[in-house]
Amino acid sequence: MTALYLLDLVLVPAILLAACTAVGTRDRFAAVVSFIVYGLLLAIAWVRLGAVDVALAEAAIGAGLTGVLLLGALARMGRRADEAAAAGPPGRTLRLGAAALGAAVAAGIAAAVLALPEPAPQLSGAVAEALPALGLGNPVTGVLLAFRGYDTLLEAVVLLLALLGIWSLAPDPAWGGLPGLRHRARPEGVLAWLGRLLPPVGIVVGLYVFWVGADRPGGAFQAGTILAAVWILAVMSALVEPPAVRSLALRLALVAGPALFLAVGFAGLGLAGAFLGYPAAAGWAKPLILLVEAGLTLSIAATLALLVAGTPERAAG
Amino acid sequence: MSAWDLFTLAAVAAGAFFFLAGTVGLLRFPDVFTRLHALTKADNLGLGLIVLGLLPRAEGVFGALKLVAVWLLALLAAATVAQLVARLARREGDAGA
Amino acid sequence: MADGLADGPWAELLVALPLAGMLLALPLGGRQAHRLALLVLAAGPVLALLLAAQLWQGGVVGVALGGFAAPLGIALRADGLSVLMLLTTAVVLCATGLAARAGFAPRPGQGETRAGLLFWPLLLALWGALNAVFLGNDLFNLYVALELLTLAAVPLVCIEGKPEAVAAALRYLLFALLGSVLYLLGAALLYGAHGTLDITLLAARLQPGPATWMAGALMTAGLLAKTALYPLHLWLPPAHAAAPAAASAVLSALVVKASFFILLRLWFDVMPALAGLGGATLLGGLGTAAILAGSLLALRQERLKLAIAYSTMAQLGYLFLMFPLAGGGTEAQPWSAGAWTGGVLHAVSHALAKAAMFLVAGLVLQAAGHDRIRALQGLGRAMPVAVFAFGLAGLSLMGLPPSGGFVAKWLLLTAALASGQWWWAVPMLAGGLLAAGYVFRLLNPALSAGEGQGWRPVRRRWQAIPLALALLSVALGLAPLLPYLLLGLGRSPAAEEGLG
Amino acid sequence: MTSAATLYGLAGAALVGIGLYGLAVQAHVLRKILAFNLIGSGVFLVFGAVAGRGGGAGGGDPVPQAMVITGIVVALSATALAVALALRLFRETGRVTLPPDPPAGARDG
Repeated sequence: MTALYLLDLVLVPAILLAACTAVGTRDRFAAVVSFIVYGLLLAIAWVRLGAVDVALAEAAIGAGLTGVLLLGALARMGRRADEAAAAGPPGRTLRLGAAALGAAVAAGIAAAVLALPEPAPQLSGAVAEALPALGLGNPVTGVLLAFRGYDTLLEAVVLLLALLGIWSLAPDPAWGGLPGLRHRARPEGVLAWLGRLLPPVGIVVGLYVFWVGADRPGGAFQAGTILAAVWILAVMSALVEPPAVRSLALRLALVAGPALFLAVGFAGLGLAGAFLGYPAAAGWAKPLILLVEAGLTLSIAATLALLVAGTPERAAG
Repeated sequence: MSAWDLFTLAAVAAGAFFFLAGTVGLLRFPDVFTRLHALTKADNLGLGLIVLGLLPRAEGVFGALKLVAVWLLALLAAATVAQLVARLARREGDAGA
Repeated sequence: MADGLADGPWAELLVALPLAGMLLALPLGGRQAHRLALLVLAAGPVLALLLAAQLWQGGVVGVALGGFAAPLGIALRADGLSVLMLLTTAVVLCATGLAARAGFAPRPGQGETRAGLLFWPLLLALWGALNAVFLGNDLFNLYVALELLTLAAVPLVCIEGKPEAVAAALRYLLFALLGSVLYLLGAALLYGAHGTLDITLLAARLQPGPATWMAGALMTAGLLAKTALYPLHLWLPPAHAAAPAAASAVLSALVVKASFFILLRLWFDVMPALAGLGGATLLGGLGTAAILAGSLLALRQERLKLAIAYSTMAQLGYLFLMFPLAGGGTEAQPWSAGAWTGGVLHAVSHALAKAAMFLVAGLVLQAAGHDRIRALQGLGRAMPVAVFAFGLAGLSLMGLPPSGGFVAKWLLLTAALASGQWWWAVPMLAGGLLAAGYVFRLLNPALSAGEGQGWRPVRRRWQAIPLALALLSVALGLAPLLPYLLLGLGRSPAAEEGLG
Repeated sequence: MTSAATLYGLAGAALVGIGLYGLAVQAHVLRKILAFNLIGSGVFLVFGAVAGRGGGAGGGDPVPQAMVITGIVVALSATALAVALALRLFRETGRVTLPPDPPAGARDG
């Protein structure tokens, strides 16, 4: 207990330091790298808070994918001089004002956090009571797929909308074509080697994380991220081309998860008497939830991979 | 405290020492190549020792296999990334940055 | 009405149907997407009316999604206010969908185009998000719905691919994201203090304390940024002016009102005590500033769409007069129901009028190729129906009888005088005069006998769409009975007494 | 556990402050997006700390944990769109910052 508390006392300053570096450093590249380090430290913090599902999501999505997105954009915008650098460091008044604002807000939130009641009112009891009827062992999966499944449905649509938004920025002549720039890698190079070696392992790990999600930390979002990462690696090592935006198979893969979720939701109207409900009969809920999760994993993997790939820029060859 | 516990303690402590050494190298060495050297070599060994130390405490054979897989994947990633970073540094010629 | 109809899953369908349409449109492809979208949009008013009937017969509609009752599950809840907003949304979106065929339906013989495909799923997602906001009874779910709304609205701003639209969209996105993250922080504190985010349960459990006040302040600040209340309005005019007209219509008429709607829920249903701390006066003051600044800026614009966008900023200001007039401690007073009805009626009539104005601006762009106000001489002769529609919508903005805007402002004015807070009447009257100023300034060149340039002809049926919206906005003033009665449903008993 | 959760809650509050500072001070669009992500993760941490208090060995309240996972995915979606918009702005105009102020007055074009 005390040793772990010592860990907290080291971890929290480290997190804050990484955050300050990410905000304060002049070098943009260093800022993004600090942000990724920050995300990984934050994942450890989530483990300390007993939220392993969140830790997985933070490491894979918050640090990993967000970092890749920022690094990729930075590479394309260049680290050279531009008007942001030409303007020089922000003025002193601005910095002081911003610091005062930040400090005031942080102090207000801190006061509110310290004033929260003990013991905390919470729903773990209600979740634990309702979980066995679903046949699940992981309460977080129960909340995501059943109790608050409506949130998750909307969230899956949000993810897809972000992709549509990115696609909407394509130059008109490139519509229907391939997203992103062409990647080049030496066919005998170490990257191509890794790109051939890792995908089988990654796919196994991804499917495993999806499968254990029902009972232990893991699930559709974490698994989808791993699968997307495998695919991004294969694209980066120039082993495969991303699919063309006009491809019907791609579009079906993108909508499959949310569409399946909606369909099961509508079925719930008849079978369970409530939209997004699962039939009360024993043994029905878990297979349905796994079905929805499988669809979501596929769609999330495809969507995340294409989010990173970016706007369509090349006509399909 | 059993012998296995002592083994775990010793191995993890040794692993942590190598991690520390790697980090000191990262901070103190002069250029990209020597930093990479410190980071990958020391950290890979450190992680290996920590995994070794945790093996006796793993949940069954499957758990132990997972731990070893973690080490192997980290080795693979470190080796590849070190290669890529080194090549980029050589091409851009700013190895001293 | 048959019992079966009144028992249907209309609330669920209002959220699920647009999303289903959006998911289907993508694989269906650009040749068919607009047909599917219009089909789905056409179901909107029907579903909203069915829900209204359900509300009329059985009182407030509550749905526990998945059969899991709050606090474990998420509930949908439809009271009079929700149903009125849902109806308005369905009508405005139907009209915009029809009008958008001019720009986004595929031409014969043409393959799939970028905008021709993507506009339609984005519009459907926007509709689904609005419905989710108006039906949501869970503060975290409302956060997800708001993000859905933002991610549908931002791409619509720059779907035509103009560089200035990209900058406007990015600024809009950053403002909206900051707003929603502050909102979420407030929700987190509320969960920590009360163990639920269900609005109904929260209202019953709420204990005043530092966490609750901080949560209220953070959520309010976030929602104000999203509603573009002065001084957080900077993102709105460029974004609404740069978007294609059909998108501007939806953004100005409805999207900004979604966050305002949540603000109403927060201040009237969750924590009515917020108003007691001078917060209501602050919001009213900011609303006053928005009315004056927005109207003055609208008067100075050279471009039609920018002028309409600044007018939105001004008209949003009126909504915030609801807080001092109908809010918090004054809820039991006889005038508060009038102020409440007036404010909501203003939101609805502005939605209809503003959508009509932006659709007319779209027709102007189509006919003239530009929207410089001074160069619009002779427009009245080229497209009389559209100019007439613009004038009618303008009546509603000015608050002249017999329009919905008139009744709304009349109710707010009466409440201001009855409550002894006469000072709120000043910005209302000044805003009406200024609105008359900018509407006439916009209409003047169009009605002048000048030669004008070679207008491209615009068919009457395209002009009929904004006319229908403008007529509806005026008709609200002629038959205000229905909104009155509907709005009473689901309000606290004290407010309903006040209605008598 | 209780005090540890509160410690992380305070860290979350500080992160929100740091992120707000970055959002106000940094001009480069990507740095603004990064700062927004800092604020977001700070908010998630406050949420997590709220969930972790008094949770015991069971790992605390699963409901806020699920909400945070949803929030992380939503934040990524928004970040991806913002990055794509920033890249498009850069390609069109060569700018890496937002134009100083929207055109407040009259503009002809």
